[in-house]
Amino acid sequence: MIAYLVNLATLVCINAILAITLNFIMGYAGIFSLAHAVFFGVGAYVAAFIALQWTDALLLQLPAAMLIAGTISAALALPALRVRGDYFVAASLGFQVLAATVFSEWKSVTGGIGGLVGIPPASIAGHAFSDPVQFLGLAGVTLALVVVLTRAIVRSSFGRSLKAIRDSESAALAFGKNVALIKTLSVFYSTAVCAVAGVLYADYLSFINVESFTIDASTLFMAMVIVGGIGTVWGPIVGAVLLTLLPAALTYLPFLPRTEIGSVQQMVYGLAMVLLMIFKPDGLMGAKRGEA
Amino acid sequence: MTDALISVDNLRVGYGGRVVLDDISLQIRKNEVLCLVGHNGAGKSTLMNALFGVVTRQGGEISVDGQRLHQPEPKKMAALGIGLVPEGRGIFPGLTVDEIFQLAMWATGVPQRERPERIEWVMSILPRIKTFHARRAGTLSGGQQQMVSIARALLSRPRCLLMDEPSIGLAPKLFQDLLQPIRQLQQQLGLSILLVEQNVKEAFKISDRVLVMRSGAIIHETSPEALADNKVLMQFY
Amino acid sequence: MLLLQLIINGIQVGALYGLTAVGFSLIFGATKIFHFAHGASFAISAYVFYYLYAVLLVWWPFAILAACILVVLFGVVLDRYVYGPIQSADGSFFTIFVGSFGVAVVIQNLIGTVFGRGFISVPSALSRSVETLPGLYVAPTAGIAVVTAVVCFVALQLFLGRTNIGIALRALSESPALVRTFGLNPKAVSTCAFALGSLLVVPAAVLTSMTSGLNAAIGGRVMLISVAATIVGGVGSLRGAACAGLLLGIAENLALWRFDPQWSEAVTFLILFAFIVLRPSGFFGRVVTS
Amino acid sequence: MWPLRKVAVLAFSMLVALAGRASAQDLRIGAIFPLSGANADYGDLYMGATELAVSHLNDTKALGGRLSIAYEDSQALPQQGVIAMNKLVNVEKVSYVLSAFTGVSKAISTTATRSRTVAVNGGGVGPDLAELGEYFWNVIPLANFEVRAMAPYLVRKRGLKRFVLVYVDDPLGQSIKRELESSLPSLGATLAEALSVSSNAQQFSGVAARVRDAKPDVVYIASFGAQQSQIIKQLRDNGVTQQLASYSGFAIPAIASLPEAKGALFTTQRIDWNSDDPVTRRFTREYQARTSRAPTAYAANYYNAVLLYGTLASTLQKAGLPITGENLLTKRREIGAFDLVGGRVTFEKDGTIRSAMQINEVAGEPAVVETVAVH
Amino acid sequence: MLQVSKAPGSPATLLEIANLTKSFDGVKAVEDVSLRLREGIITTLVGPNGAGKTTLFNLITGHLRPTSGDIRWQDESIVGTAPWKIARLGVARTFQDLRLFSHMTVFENVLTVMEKSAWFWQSEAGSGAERHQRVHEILEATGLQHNAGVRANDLAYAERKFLSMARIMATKAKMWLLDEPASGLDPRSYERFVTLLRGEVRRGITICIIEHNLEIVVSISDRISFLDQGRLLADGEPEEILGNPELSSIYFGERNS
Repeated sequence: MIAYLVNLATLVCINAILAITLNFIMGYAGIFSLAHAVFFGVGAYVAAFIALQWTDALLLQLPAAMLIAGTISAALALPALRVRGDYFVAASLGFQVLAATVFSEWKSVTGGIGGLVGIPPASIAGHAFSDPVQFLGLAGVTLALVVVLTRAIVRSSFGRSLKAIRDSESAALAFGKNVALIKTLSVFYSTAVCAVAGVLYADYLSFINVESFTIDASTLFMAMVIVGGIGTVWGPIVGAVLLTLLPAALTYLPFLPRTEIGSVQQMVYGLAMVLLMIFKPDGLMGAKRGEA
Repeated sequence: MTDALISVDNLRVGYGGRVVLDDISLQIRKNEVLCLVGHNGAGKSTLMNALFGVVTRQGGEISVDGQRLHQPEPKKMAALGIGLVPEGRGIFPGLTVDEIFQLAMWATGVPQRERPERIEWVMSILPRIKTFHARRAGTLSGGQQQMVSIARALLSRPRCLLMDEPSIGLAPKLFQDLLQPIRQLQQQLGLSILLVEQNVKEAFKISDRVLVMRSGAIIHETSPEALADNKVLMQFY
Repeated sequence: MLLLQLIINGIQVGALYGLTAVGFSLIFGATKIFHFAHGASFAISAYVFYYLYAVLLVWWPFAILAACILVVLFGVVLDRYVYGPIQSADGSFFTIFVGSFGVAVVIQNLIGTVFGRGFISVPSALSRSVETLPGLYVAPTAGIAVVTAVVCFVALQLFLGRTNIGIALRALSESPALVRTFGLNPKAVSTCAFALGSLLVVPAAVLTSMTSGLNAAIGGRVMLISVAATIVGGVGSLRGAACAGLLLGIAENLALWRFDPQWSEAVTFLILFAFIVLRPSGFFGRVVTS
Repeated sequence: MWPLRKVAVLAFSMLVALAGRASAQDLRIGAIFPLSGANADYGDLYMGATELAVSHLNDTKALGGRLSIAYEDSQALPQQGVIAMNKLVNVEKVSYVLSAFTGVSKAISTTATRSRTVAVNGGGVGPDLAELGEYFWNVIPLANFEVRAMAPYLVRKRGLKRFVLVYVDDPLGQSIKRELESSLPSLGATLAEALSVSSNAQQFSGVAARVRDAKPDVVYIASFGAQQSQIIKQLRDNGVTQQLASYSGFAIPAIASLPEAKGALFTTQRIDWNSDDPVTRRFTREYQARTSRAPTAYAANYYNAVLLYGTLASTLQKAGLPITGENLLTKRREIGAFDLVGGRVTFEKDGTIRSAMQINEVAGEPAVVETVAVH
Repeated sequence: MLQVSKAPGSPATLLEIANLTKSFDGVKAVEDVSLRLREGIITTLVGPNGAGKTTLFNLITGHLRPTSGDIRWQDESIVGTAPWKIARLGVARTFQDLRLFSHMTVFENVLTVMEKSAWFWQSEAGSGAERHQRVHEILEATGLQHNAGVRANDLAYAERKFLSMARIMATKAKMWLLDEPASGLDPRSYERFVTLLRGEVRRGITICIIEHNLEIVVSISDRISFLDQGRLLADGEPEEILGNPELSSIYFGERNS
């Protein structure tokens, strides 16, 4: 049982990092991306590729994954600078579908639909994190670092600039904010840290394939942020915890027919999204707001 | 007052906790032009929209012909003989003038068989519309658009017109050209008009009575002549 | 001949994409609601038709009629009880999008639970193609699809141009506030948009149930195509949505000429992505750059 | 606060569920099947067979306690499979897990090896399943055997020389493509075209045009579940009249009842449903009675997988050994041959059974048209 | 163009607009406007609604690109320069609809315009404490010191207008473009506003202001530019413009006719 909880806790940590980074661009930069799973995938594939081809050294996988994901984030920053709102959502959607196709087709790197099997556990300075409890420690520490770093950025002058752009882009421009650069950097940060979650994921599960990085995953991450509360500190974490535990919890409900658990789980979170948007659009942790 | 067409008592309107109109009382009398002046943000447009039921009031009473209205709604107000010429153009740029008229008559429930006759009547009042009635409203000049907007309001054969800043975006000359017909129309049809206007000097020329608004309240009621002489009040716009 | 065949396939597929996209575009243009559950409407009407026609053996016009009624009901209920409350409470595009997305997820799984997640198709001789030219196979459904699409589109244009409700719909897309000033209830007009837009998925749903068949997840794909076509065509332009739907159908099939079939979906989204980055206003749309 | 309360409720429900666990001598094995999603058809099929096997084992009281199966839903997705596998290994503490689908099986194999849990596949046929370590067993002959049986039959018996392959680009599809590429030339046949489709594609009219354009004698389809039906229907609708062929993926009711699939050929392992041996007879009779379906190779495989566990576990119990993955593996190697549905089977070194193949034709219900010996 | 006065050469020209035209779909919002904004004085743009005053501001700050013509800041053309760069050159503005950073606090609203950091660190010299000190000074000057922690959205109307001013005061801009900054203010707030503005002008800020209120126009303008229908009708000293019967008839209506 402990081992099972450790397993869930590790997944919660990874999902929380994803939700926090997505919240960073959604809540503070106003960039509503449906392509977050792409960067999660890039991180995972880079880590897996490096681990399988060269080394299991985490401290080498991390910067490589972050850099590559950050570079690819230009594909998201580009439409983010051009369009907003529904258009950007659609653009990110398009990007997500394209990327998923590449993930499943570029077999020499990603292993296609079959994925990459037998990824060795990550190691730091020769110490391999093969014990699940140790890995949970690693994931927990990483999550803590991400929380602290993201909070620091949100509260820094950069974070203020970001929020200023979200609230009024034209006013931010008029007060000398380099909107294009700030948006690009925020997307870079978000995706690079998102890739960290991908690295942890690949090293932890020791198997990855494209199914984990599709539009379904992107929407799940988005649901985490929304359920928890966009633009709040604890919202994404709460969302990640709830939505990660939901499927696990549902399997314990004795009255559900086995064949319907997947559906019920999906329906529960679909319904939760609808009801939340009607009754509490700011999410569970969202502050009471005045007029919009 | 017996000759009040519309009376408003203690009207209150607010958005999200912010009070926009506070305790407004006024009367629009039969056959008068009442001019409402005040700064941007004083609440003139909100008052008009509240009167017409576009904006929901939070308190107070609105009566027409002495009958209290439970909840004013644009359609009901039109049926009671009140027309709104809204701020801006009050036209749909993508629709033709004919379509705008058709939509307006349908929306206010003018019976099908009366519609051609109404249009004819309006065209006889504003004959210039005949020259551009098939065009898309967005392609018309500002003055023409304003004319369409007024004509549209007239289609419901109102006894009272609420006009919100008809001068916006019009060349002053055009505005002058517009005001005289409005005055004639008013006299000819026995209309009441509530006119919100920034261009007070022009507006005063056709006004019978003036209300001055500031910060959501009516602070002064006077005649146009008296106001023009009142230096203290004049400086507020 | 392969090329010609692919183009004809593309036209058939594209005609149906166009119709669905026009429905979405109509709703989006008039109400500004990003109706992500439009795909769910498609799935609902298709499954209702399937169930009545192929399982209960109801006469086909009745089956189609029932599909129409249910899908309109779905759209109207959604507008009234989901989007309406969201709009009056918050109303940001994103909140509506998420709510709509949730509805789509629920419907997809509901259909899966009720009708099963397997493949379903309505047996019909109409989908069986015949060799019209040597090597060129065309099914009656292709003709029906094109004719239906053209008829629906022309009827829609006439409706929007000639009827009071049609004019009101166009007016709503320009200014909801002014619609209210005119004495109409914008919510009622918006409900009409939902009814009409939802109705437009029925022909495509019925034809798809005969040609490529259905599964519970079909709504998602339909939705993606509709979004892509709406944006490529230009938001607010029904003509654009129709043309773009056709273009995407043809492009998807033409991609087969030189590429592996598994890339054909990517082609759609490549076009979408390129349009958003290079020409966000689409073919005929208004300028939307920030 | 609402979220906290919700978490508390969830935690409580977990504890309640845990408290209700069965007593110690009862036996539990795991199963990771696609119970929802597009491939739920298969899970349904497998479950019918495993439940039957459990009731048979419990009826005979061959085991010290009652046997039960903990089912987990993989949705045929690798990630879900890994999560399910972790749960089965860590929470349910099972030593024997039934697995299905090539992708899922590959994904869980690492956990199987690391935790020394036996994973048994009775449905996935990707040839790489043979190489997933000693704890990964296959009670189904893999696809390379299927192609090796089908290709010569089509070429020699039917005289079909030009092949076109429509395949999902996953490990299974790729291995079938490799197998065709390597085996056809030696038979004097050619693989004229191989068209890969994405696993969620639904439109195949264009693919049909490409297929026709390649002028095949036979079209080999390597896909899954619902998509197979869509491919068949759209190929037939769009003027592809040639012979269709496939692997054991066609052995599902949905294909049998699809009018367009009539006449298609597919391979399965050889099972003589009319055999006299008691195991097969009992299975055939009761499976039909219970599910009102004709038995299929898949059903037999998963039935066999459970039966295999029963045999191994009861042997271990008699020897007084704990039932662990390690011991199960040792015992399987010791015993070597087992009496299962379809007759006596033996395992290859790599943990895969060796079996004769048969070629079936879809004709309302599958009809056997040919049996092919192991080679 | 109606030439009211010969340009007096005294103060240096900070910003020069030459033959500027901007058309939207063929409609000319600004047509052939040439104008000099001189250092250290207040220039008022007057004219009826829709005369193109705000469009002119948007052209200067780079939010819109002119169809033709030139804008020169200290003799350098700034046409085509990004708005944020123009802002850093020293042109700051307010908006008619304020465009406050509505979900941020009053304090943050002011603080963020002092910060130029686009990178994750603060690139400007000066310590955080100094900046905080400066923000407090500005909030005090604008009477917002008690609202420092309030979100801009939750402020009353007049307070929002002052926040808009506080924001522009926090910049180091030489020139302020103010779009109807006093409209809708009650008399007391309005007094405070005029005092504030006068103080800033004394500090050497060059101001261009769009204003309808005749009182303000008369009391603060050093020069008045009169726009109508996108064209500059007149440009000169207040007495000249206000004394011109033709102009005042356009804007203020004919007197006694």
